[in-house]
Amino acid sequence: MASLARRVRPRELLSRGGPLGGLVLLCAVMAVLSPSFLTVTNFFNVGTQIAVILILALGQTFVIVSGGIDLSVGSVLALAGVVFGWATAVAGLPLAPALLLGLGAGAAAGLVNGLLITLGNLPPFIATLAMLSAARGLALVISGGVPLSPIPEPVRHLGSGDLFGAVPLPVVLMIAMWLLTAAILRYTYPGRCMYAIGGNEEAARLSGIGVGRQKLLIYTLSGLFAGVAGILQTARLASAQPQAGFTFELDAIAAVVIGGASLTGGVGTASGTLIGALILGVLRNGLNLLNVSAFWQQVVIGAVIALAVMTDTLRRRRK
Amino acid sequence: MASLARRVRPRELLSRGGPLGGLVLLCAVMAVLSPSFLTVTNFFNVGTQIAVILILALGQTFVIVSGGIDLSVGSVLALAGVVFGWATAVAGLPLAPALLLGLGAGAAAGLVNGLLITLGNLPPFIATLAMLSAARGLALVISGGVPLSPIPEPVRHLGSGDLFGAVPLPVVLMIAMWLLTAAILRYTYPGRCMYAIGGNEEAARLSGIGVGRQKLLIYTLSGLFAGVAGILQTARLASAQPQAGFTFELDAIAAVVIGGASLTGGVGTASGTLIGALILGVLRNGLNLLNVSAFWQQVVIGAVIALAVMTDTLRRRRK
Amino acid sequence: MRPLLEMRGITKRFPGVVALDGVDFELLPGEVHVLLGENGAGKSTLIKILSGAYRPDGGEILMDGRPVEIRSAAEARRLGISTIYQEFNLVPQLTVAENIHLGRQPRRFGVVDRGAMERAARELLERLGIRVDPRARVADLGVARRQMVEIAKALGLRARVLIMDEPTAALSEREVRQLFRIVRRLKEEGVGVVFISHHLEEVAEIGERVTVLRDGRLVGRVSADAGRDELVRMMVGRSIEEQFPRRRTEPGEVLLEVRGLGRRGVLRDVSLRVRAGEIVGVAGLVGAGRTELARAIFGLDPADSGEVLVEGRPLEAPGPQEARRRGVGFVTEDRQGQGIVPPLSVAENLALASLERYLRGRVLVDRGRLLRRAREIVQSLRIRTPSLEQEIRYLSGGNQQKAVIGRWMLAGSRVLIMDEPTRGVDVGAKVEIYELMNRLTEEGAGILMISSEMPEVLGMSDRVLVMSGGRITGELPAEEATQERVMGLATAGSEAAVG
Amino acid sequence: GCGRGGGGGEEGQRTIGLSISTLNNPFFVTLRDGAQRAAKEAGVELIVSDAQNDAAQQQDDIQAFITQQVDAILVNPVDSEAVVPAIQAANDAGIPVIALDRGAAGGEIETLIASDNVEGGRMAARELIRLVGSGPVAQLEGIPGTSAARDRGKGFEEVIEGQDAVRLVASQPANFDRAQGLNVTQNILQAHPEIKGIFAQNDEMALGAVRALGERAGTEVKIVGFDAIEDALKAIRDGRMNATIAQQPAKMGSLGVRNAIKVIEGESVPKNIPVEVRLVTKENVSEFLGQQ
Ligand SMILES: Nc1ncnc2c1ncn2[C@@H]1O[C@H](COP(=O)(O)OP(=O)(O)OP(=O)(O)O)[C@@H](O)[C@H]1O
Ligand SMILES: Nc1ncnc2c1ncn2[C@@H]1O[C@H](COP(=O)(O)OP(=O)(O)OP(=O)(O)O)[C@@H](O)[C@H]1O
Ligand SMILES: [Mg+2]
Ligand SMILES: [Mg+2]
Repeated sequence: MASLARRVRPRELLSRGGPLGGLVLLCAVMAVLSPSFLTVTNFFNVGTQIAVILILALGQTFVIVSGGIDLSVGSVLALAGVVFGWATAVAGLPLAPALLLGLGAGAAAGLVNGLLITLGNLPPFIATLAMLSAARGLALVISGGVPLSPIPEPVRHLGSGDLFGAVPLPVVLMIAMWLLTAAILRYTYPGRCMYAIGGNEEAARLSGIGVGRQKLLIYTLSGLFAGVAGILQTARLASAQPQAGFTFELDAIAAVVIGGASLTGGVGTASGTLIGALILGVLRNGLNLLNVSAFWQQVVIGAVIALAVMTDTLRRRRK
Repeated sequence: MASLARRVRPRELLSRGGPLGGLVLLCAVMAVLSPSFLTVTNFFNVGTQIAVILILALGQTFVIVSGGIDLSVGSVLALAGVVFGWATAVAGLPLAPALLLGLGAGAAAGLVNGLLITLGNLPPFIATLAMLSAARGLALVISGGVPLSPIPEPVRHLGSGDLFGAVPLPVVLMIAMWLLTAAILRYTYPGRCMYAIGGNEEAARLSGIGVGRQKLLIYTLSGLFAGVAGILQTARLASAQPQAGFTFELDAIAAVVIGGASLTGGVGTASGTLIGALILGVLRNGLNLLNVSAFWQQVVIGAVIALAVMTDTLRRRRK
Repeated sequence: MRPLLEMRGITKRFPGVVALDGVDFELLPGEVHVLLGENGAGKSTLIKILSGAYRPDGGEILMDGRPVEIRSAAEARRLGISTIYQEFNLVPQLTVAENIHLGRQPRRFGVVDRGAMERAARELLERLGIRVDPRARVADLGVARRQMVEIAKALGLRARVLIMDEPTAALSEREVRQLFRIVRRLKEEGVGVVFISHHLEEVAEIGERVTVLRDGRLVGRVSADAGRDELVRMMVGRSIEEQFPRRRTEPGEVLLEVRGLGRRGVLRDVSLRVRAGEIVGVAGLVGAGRTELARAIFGLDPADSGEVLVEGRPLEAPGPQEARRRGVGFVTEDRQGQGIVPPLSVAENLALASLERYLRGRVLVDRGRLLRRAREIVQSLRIRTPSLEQEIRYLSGGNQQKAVIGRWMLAGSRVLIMDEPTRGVDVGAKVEIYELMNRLTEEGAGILMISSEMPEVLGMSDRVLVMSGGRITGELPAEEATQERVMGLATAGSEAAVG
Repeated sequence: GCGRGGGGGEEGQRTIGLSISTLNNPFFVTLRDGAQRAAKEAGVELIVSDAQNDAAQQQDDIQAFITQQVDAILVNPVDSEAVVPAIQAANDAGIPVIALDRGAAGGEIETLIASDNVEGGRMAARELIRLVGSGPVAQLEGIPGTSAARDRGKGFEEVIEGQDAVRLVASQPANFDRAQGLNVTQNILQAHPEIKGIFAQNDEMALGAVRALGERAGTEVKIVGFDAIEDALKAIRDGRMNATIAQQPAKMGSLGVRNAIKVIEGESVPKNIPVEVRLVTKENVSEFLGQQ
């Protein structure tokens, strides 16, 4: 197994795992243009900034690999954050149960997505679009439309503290979630089922895979990851906001797809998603460092996304 | 051919053309809950309100039927509106060339999408995501971030005038675009190619269909429709706004998918998209009529979208 | 006579494989030129170069003695080359008529004339003797009918060169006869036909000359009446003594029992038993309901009546999961749609039904053990693949089929339902699959084999069930099963059911 | 980098970072313009970044200012509480922070330059009551959960509930968007054709309401907006809108830059610098028109 893993990994990173070439090129350009770019603090800045999106995108990776889509992640992030914030700031629960409630709310929203898709027979797009709206509404209802605080110190520390005085905790959490995602996708039964279902659902079903049950698990996982992202966002902002994560679903899906996954399913890796999120993060960070005007930033972001992915496609084709 | 049309239409509307059942149910509930709902003026209100989204969604239908996705429609709407607004209000061009410029900007943005997808080999999601950002940026740059006015009277009339003193012009335009879309999809060679490409792109290619050329056409059409929507939006608001159409892509895609189209391609009709847009429009109109609180509105919208589509799926399964 | 078409020194490489290595080929007008070769020899690749689906890395193509470049399928069409592909190239969401006219729909003032299109399709289908409604959606058709639509689509073009990549693989006897009649008529009209088949008996019947490929190289060109043994030797490099090497074993306990299975409109009161060590063949014409029977047994479609017992115990929650757990495997006839998972590797595809058997702890897949077993299967089935990690979509059709069978071996199934198990499999591999079936039955497995290939049914079955119109119309022990008796039972009452 | 390349040559040039919540709204564009004008006059470099209404994005923007070692940071928070960690980071780096338009719930702020949205809401309510006399009115709400929507709504509802002549019969969200303001107004009118007045929590929605009402706008149905953007002022001048609340964003921006320079140079500034909220009506609209 070890030998196989060794054989697979670099290839995966280089050819299937997403547009590494685009990322490298982007970093090189940024490094030349801005002296502040290639510094350790800036490196961790970018890491901290993409942490929330990456965690959402990792959950989204499960869904996209299995041939689905989850539009609700941004709203579920808000719901989980607000439920946690309500539990700790309003209901005054201790930290552990409050955290469990927040994460549980995320997972529950994901489970409902899964039930709508399997039992309700809804296309994933519709089911999660409905949840996009409903979860946001619930977050507003629960919070009364106002940000909830105070957030307990340990959680605030997760947002602003660091490990060994150097590595910001959001980056630590993000790397942990990334490794977890990679392990789930590569080594576990549900992970392998995701690829099979995304690659050919009918063949997966005929091979005796419990497609319905796996889908429930997949969407629940995505909801749970959104819950983790919600707690982290709350930690970073030191308040639980009903408006948090607005339009994040697009960023999350974009990170996965930029990372080489296909919306038709069966293809995608955790590393690819990491690279996709990094491309988006480095781009925004760099544009800020370069003080590009707000209007032009959007034009540049568009152009660079297209170029970054194209670099990779062209490189792969040439091979 | 006439007999065929007669044979196909009701079946398409009822079984493939989307969740008519859900729409009927929704209207029935609204009619019971609000006395203002079932009136002629309200009927036209809903029509006027969905006009912009429906036109975007019709263009999107071409794309989704052919197995793609166009995330840029909201931004392209803004770009077209702003280019038109700039041409007429800033550059002082006469109406016709200004209109041409606006529509041309929409079509050009669509064409660029198509080129990125065919020549650049980008997945449609990435290409149009890049355009989502770039077109919005350009709209902001061109307008300087402020709404442009005055808009010439004939165009303003398009936004607020009516035909025979009864039918609002946006509704007339919307119906014209709907018929045009239905005709393109059903009766023209490019229309049939959309289904073939979406159903099995390889088969389409091997059958001698110029898949690349058709895709250019498809995305250009979507851009052009977004341009029409942009002009209409400008007409309704009597000013060209760079932030117009923000997140409209989700509504447009939702209308198409609620209408029974599949994101994997090959399935979808103009009537389905109309029904999808109507479900969204009636829902929002009804919630306003009932004065549902802002927070709960989102919960209800989510629940109703899920229910409306489920009604249809269940009905179809029972058959 | 000047060749209609010549290919010289054609070379084509794919990542990790040289699919064609300097291959020459020629086709005369009015000739049926058979392409033979094992699975993965490069036959489909060669014809895909002709039809504009692939560009060659080297070599040249001449038509009527003039060099041509075939850059796209549209260009091939313009040159008068029409192709029936091995893997269907139909749009499932569109109607039969529209698929037949795909890319060349009749237009009036830019508007597609559906009426004309349907009339033309109906005429064509009638002329070809194909009973399919031109307004039916292709998605609703079974494999055999899709094959016929694919044939109609290619014949609708009035081509000068007609390429047929395993057109008979999915057809039963009657449709094959019909197809050959059509081919002979085309020959008389001067059309050149490239014909690919793994059915060697068809070679002499329809072909003039035979070109044999092995591992992407040209082995030789002989007359079609060279004889089976000679052709086999050229293809596989050795001779194959016995075509149907069935080794009987004494039937043991009843593994699979079907009692009075019924499903409205497709199955009526079907009962059968499969014992350990037994191969039960199911014969019938296209549309007889054999596939429906297999699906119902496996629990894919709910049955209205009857029950299925495995080793004496009924299946409690009918469905693939339960069936698999109880040791029932199902090799479907639709390899592309229901068999392989295209973007996954050969290893993953093999492992698909046995992931649960190779768990460490409750969720971790023991990939090491799984891969060792997968490698064994690849070797024992002689699946040609550059590596276990190759995406299965790049394997030749026959090798994909072997992988799907291997999947159930890896899962340790005791009862195998095989729907057209050797469809698209080369002679060598076919015998290997038969040997495999022997081995499985010797190890105590029972096999229900659905096949439209009469020699296979007669040669490999211990008992033959014949279906017609959703019923079992007769059962013949191997000794009494002859082509005539089977056909007699197969046509009994079938008209009424298929209609 | 190129942003600071120009300033790099001139030793000692001040750099101020301005983090704006969104530039998708003319109000903040005006605020930025005011700040830029003041910066130009004072000869300091101003770096502007747009958080696009995203609290997390704003943290990132401020982080980038800190990385670039600006001399002071002006922040227009997307959210008062969400901005706290970023302000703390700036405090740690020794960079003074001034808040514009919206306060911060924590961290060290040199001064808050803002107008009172709650007071603005009250002012709007009093004017609408005066205009309507008696009868039913409706409210167009901003994006649910945003502080502007909260505060303006709070002030408005407080005054309306304190009297009987004018009743609030419908209050619906239109997300600060003109097109939605138009649609929602149409729908509200459907349910309550007798509406006499509308308070929109920003001018964009108010202008949407104007379009929905057509001829009746400003006459039969009184419309009060908020923010005093150019288009709204013109509408008031033309009688299609009746009033709006002016927040003087340009002044806010220029005050921000001037006070930042004071802080950099070690002068002390008051903890709160109120920018007065002003009622704009047809009578005084000419004062505001063209001023931005
Ligand atoms: N697109 C592709 N990418 C990579 N390898 C390919 C591709 N297509 C075919 N091959 C490989 O090229 C070789 C020739 O395949 P081809 O499909 O031509 O075989 P064939 O003779 O038609 O076999 P069969 O009888 O099974 O249909 C095989 O080794 C196959 O795995
Ligand atoms: N997906 C489907 N939808 C509707 N009818 C179908 C479908 N598949 C098969 N049928 C019909 O069911 C009947 C039995 O078909 P089935 O495919 O079981 O036949 P078969 O004996 O397996 O033939 P084949 O040789 O094509 O596999 C036929 O009349 C066929 O037209
Ligand atoms: Mg082949
Ligand atoms: Mg069959």
